[in-house]
Amino acid sequence: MIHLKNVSKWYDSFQVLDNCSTSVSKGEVVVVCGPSGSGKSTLIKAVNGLEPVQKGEITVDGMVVSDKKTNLNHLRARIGMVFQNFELFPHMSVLENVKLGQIKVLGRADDASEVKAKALLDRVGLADHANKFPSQLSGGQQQRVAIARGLAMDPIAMLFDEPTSALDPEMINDVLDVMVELAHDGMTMMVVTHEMGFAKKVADRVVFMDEGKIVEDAKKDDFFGSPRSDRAQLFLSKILSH
Amino acid sequence: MIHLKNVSKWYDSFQVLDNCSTSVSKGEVVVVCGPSGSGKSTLIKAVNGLEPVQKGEITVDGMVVSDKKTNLNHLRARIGMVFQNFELFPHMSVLENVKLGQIKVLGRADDASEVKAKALLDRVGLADHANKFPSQLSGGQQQRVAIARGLAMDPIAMLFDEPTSALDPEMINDVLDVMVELAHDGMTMMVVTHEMGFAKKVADRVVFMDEGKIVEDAKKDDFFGSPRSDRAQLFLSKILSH
Amino acid sequence: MGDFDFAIIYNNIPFLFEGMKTTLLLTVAAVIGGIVIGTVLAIIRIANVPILAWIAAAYVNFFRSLPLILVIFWLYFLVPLVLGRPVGAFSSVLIAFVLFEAAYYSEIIRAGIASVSSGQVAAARAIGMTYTQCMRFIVLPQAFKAMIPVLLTQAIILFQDTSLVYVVGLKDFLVSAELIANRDQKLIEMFMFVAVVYFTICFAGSLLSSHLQRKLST
Amino acid sequence: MQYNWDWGILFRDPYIWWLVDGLKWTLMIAMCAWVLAFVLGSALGIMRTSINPYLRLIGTTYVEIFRNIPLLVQLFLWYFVFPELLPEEAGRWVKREMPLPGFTTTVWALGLYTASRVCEQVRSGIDAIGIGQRNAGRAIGLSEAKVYIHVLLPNAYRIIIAPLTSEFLTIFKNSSLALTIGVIELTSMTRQIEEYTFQGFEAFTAATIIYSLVTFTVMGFMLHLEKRLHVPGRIVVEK
Amino acid sequence: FAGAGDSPTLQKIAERGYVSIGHRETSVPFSYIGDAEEPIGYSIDLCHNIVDAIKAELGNDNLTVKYVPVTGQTRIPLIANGSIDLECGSTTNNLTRQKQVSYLSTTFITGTKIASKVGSGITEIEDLAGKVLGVSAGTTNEKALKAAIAANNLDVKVVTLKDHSQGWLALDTDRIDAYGSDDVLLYGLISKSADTSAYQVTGRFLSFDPYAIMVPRNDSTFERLGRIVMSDLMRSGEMENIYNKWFSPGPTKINMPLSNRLRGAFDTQAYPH
Ligand SMILES: Nc1ncnc2c1ncn2[C@@H]1O[C@H](COP(=O)(O)OP(=O)(O)OP(=O)(O)O)[C@@H](O)[C@H]1O
Ligand SMILES: Nc1ncnc2c1ncn2[C@@H]1O[C@H](COP(=O)(O)OP(=O)(O)OP(=O)(O)O)[C@@H](O)[C@H]1O
Ligand SMILES: [Mg+2]
Ligand SMILES: [Mg+2]
Repeated sequence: MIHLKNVSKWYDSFQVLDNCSTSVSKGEVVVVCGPSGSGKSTLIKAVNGLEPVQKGEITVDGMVVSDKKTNLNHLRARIGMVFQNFELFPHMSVLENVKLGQIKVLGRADDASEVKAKALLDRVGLADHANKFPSQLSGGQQQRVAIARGLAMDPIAMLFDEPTSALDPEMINDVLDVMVELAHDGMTMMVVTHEMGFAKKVADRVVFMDEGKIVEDAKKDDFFGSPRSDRAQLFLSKILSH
Repeated sequence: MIHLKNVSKWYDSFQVLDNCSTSVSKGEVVVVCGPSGSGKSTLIKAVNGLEPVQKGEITVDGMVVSDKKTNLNHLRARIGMVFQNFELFPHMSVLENVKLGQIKVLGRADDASEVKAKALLDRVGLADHANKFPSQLSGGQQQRVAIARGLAMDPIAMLFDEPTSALDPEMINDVLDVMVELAHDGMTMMVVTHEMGFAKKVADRVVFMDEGKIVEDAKKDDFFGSPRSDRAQLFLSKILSH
Repeated sequence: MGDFDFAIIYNNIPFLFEGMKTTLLLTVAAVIGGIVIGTVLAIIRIANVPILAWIAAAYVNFFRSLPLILVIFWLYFLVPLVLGRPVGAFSSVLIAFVLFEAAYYSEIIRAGIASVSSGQVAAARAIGMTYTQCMRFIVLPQAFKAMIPVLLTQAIILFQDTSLVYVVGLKDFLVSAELIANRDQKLIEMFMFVAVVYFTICFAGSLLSSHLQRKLST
Repeated sequence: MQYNWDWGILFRDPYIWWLVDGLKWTLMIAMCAWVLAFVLGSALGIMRTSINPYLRLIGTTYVEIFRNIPLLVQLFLWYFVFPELLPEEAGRWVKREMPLPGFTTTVWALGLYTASRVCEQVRSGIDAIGIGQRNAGRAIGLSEAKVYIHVLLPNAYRIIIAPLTSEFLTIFKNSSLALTIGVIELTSMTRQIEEYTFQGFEAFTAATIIYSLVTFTVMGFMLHLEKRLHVPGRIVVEK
Repeated sequence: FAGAGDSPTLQKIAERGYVSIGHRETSVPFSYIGDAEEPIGYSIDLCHNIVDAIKAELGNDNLTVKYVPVTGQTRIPLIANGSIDLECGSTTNNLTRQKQVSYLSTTFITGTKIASKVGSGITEIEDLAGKVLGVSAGTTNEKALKAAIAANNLDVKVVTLKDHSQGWLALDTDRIDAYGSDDVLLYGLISKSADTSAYQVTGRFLSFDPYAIMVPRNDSTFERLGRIVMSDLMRSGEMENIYNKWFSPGPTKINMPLSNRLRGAFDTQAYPH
């Protein structure tokens, strides 16, 4: 469903993505990890065109992201995205956050979108908080609203960029639980995260990046069994000890 | 060495510390944990008087912190403190950061303090970075400089306030390694952290806080073996799964 | 109005230069005076000296609520009365600018000090520094560095504001140019020239300010 | 001191009406210019933060030109120079036919000048919201225009209520420059009272109190508005 | 001090040893800076006569004169705080202002008239119907012209301008058809313009603006001293000589022979001893 072919990107003369190729099939869960600054966020944002790339080709469900003729808004409406800092719209209630895209982008009726929004909030365990404002929720709750907001567009795939790294340790699990459930329901997911427990539990494949390159791209068991590169080995040892 | 007796503190009408009592003996390592907002930082900052308290008594090495007659600057010079966001002085080089307190507070000579600073930077593995500015270092490196800065004052105890929670996962261990070493060298330490691996390795006691109260205060093995309160149980289960 | 005659500018350069000297002198003196008084006001407010802090706050809010022109008129009118002797327009206007700008500078300096995070203060106190040492070695150096571009921007605004001395006829750059314009009926040429000169100086200043901002933020 | 205080002068016909009339013109200039500055400044602020480099260039050029020439000089340019540069007929219209020439010119000059400052406030508000919100809006498929309408602007305006209020008060105070082209607004009326009666202290004091009162009223209104629009836990950009 | 009597102003002058005269810098030909960088003019000459009388009164021949430049904004504070003893400028005497200062005798009579370009066909305010009239903002002239327009039910567009130079510029650039102000000021403006024959001052007086020298209030002894000097000048005919020196024709290009109205004023103010 998602295909990246020889993708490269530069900020001025600094190369952030270096000839990256990988793909995510329908129903697959791919975890992307790697040290800070290795280009993970840039890679995942390239998938729905939030970061334009200078070389290579990205296709999603047959549409070429890098093609000027592709209607990016249309494409993005079909891919949900969850950010490290939640990025809920602070001036709208939780319910309105989940309704906005349905109404303004999909053109759904107000009541239909409200029904859908409430069902999704219920699914992420926040039915009681529909009328609060984002700032009145904890980080973990906000992130679950963000997931509901993504799901409200009936996406064909979901992208996650470090969805738990801005959370207090205690709240991480609430969010991961929702994500695990999503994976079990068969959602196509591409997830940047350091939560190796999550990866071990639901990932089909793990992509390891370093300095803009995809250094490993392996089945989960192969990756945790015997990662081939020294860099990945070192990374795992650091992240898993203590 | 550090004694807190029935300490309470309010911000306006909101109570942040509620009748807290605990103590840290010489050479002991005490880890403080608990959910977000439970009062951990306020408690540890009360120890060296950075947060004044309204009720109760805090003594450090026989000096009463809450006593108006106590020279707080004098006391603080003898207790090292490390912050979540490092708080190195950005307008000074790493070396100057470590020298500043020695010269201005202890009145040490320039060359003596330089020798000491270099030795400490070596000890935290950063001898090569003495002339860099904080912004040129990674988070993990900055935090190790902050530890060296604290040690430069020849403290009788060290306070840590979530020293690793602002760090990328890969860098956490570098900082924890330094702290473990310190503990083994017999430093008296009070550490707010969620790194249970660290607690298991070096803590003598664990203090668990919730809503301003000290809910548990137990030997490490007792705490991890069978925490008595439901709240601590829940907390541990959340933090240790995945 | 027929053909433009820019020779008028060339012929009057010495006269215009005198005007520009007055403008610059006024700007520099007012910037220095404004920063000095502004710093005092800011420190009184930050140290929260009882009563004095309230007076300083009232002073700042009062001057910030008035048009500069009105302040210029007030002092032009008031200074001779207070001093008991006549003073030149320059001195009256300079006092007006210093009093007025001090209110604005004090806010800039206050914001600069506030921009140093409380964590830095905590870190300094935690190694045993006194309040004064903490201000002297940690807060003020950082605050001042952060403030430089804003202080410069305010100086540019002040430089532009000095043109308001027009209302009391002090011969600054604008008034000098207007005198020539009226005398020789060369309004278009002179006002365009004035605009270009002000623009060039202020634009250069704002480029410098944003350059400093970029340099200091890294 | 041989000064004969007479506070009653301020409440006597016709002087009290002069003050009322002066305040009326001051407020009319301020409000009309504010509408112009707010609309144009917002449009420029959007241009300066847009992804289109040409729009950004237009916005930047406008701001640099209008904020680097003293307002008084701009006022003179509009009043004296602009009509002479127009074609004969149009110039004649501006000079003779146009209703309320001094007032209109002041509103125009003040509005265009302040638009450059409003633009900078709107820009800083949008910048303060950060790229994250913009990306979040795009990620659910909102077009650039809709991202501005539904996400960026409603947030930016809330963040910059205080600085925008300052800009309004700056317009209010700057309207006193109109006296240099013969508009009898509040400051000018004050001088006129002084000229007629020689009771300068009373007249200046009256103007000072009126300006302060209006300023503090507007600030009170702003605080109320800020509270009403307040969304808990939001950052505020200090001016 | 001998001779100072109960006059605080005279006492102060005797103490200081000089008379402080407030003067304008550009009120041609009443009070302005001459080529020798000294204040000169019609009002200044009159004040010198008063200074001589003060010398006689105090019996002190060594009194000197100190000149202090004043403006429209500073003349009141400087009188009020005693910095100047006499204001010798071009100040209109009206009853409202008399609450604040005292005036000596009327030395000049002017009033509102209109100036226009020669050949414009404008002679009286009635000719302005359908045309544009400029006036300096906030002056007595504005009030007088608007009243005249209203009284005659005329359709005149009135444009206010900041000061006389802006007003003259507006007339020059055809922004306005006529400019209204004190007639003496209009003559002064014409005398400074590039082509003096291109402009004319026309019409009847639309207001009455008598000029006089200002002295501090509540000092009737000093005020009386000044009035005696003025009366003596008017009675002796010296007043007319001084007037002619500055106006008929004066050192500036102005030419305003003594009007019957002003001559009448001099006559009626020549009170006997
Ligand atoms: N707008 C930008 N301009 C210049 N460099 C940038 C920009 N955005 C990102 N970079 C650089 O590109 C590199 C990759 O950034 P990216 O955010 O993709 O890393 P990451 O792997 O997501 O890191 P992290 O784990 O810290 O989020 C980094 O070195 C970063 O400094
Ligand atoms: N004869 C003259 N020719 C040209 N300009 C003059 C002449 N007399 C006065 N002026 C100028 O006209 C302006 C107004 O002068 P003046 O001080 O008399 O103002 P005013 O408001 O009419 O005074 P008052 O309030 O006493 O009537 C001043 O700038 C003055 O220099
Ligand atoms: Mg990232
Ligand atoms: Mg007059």
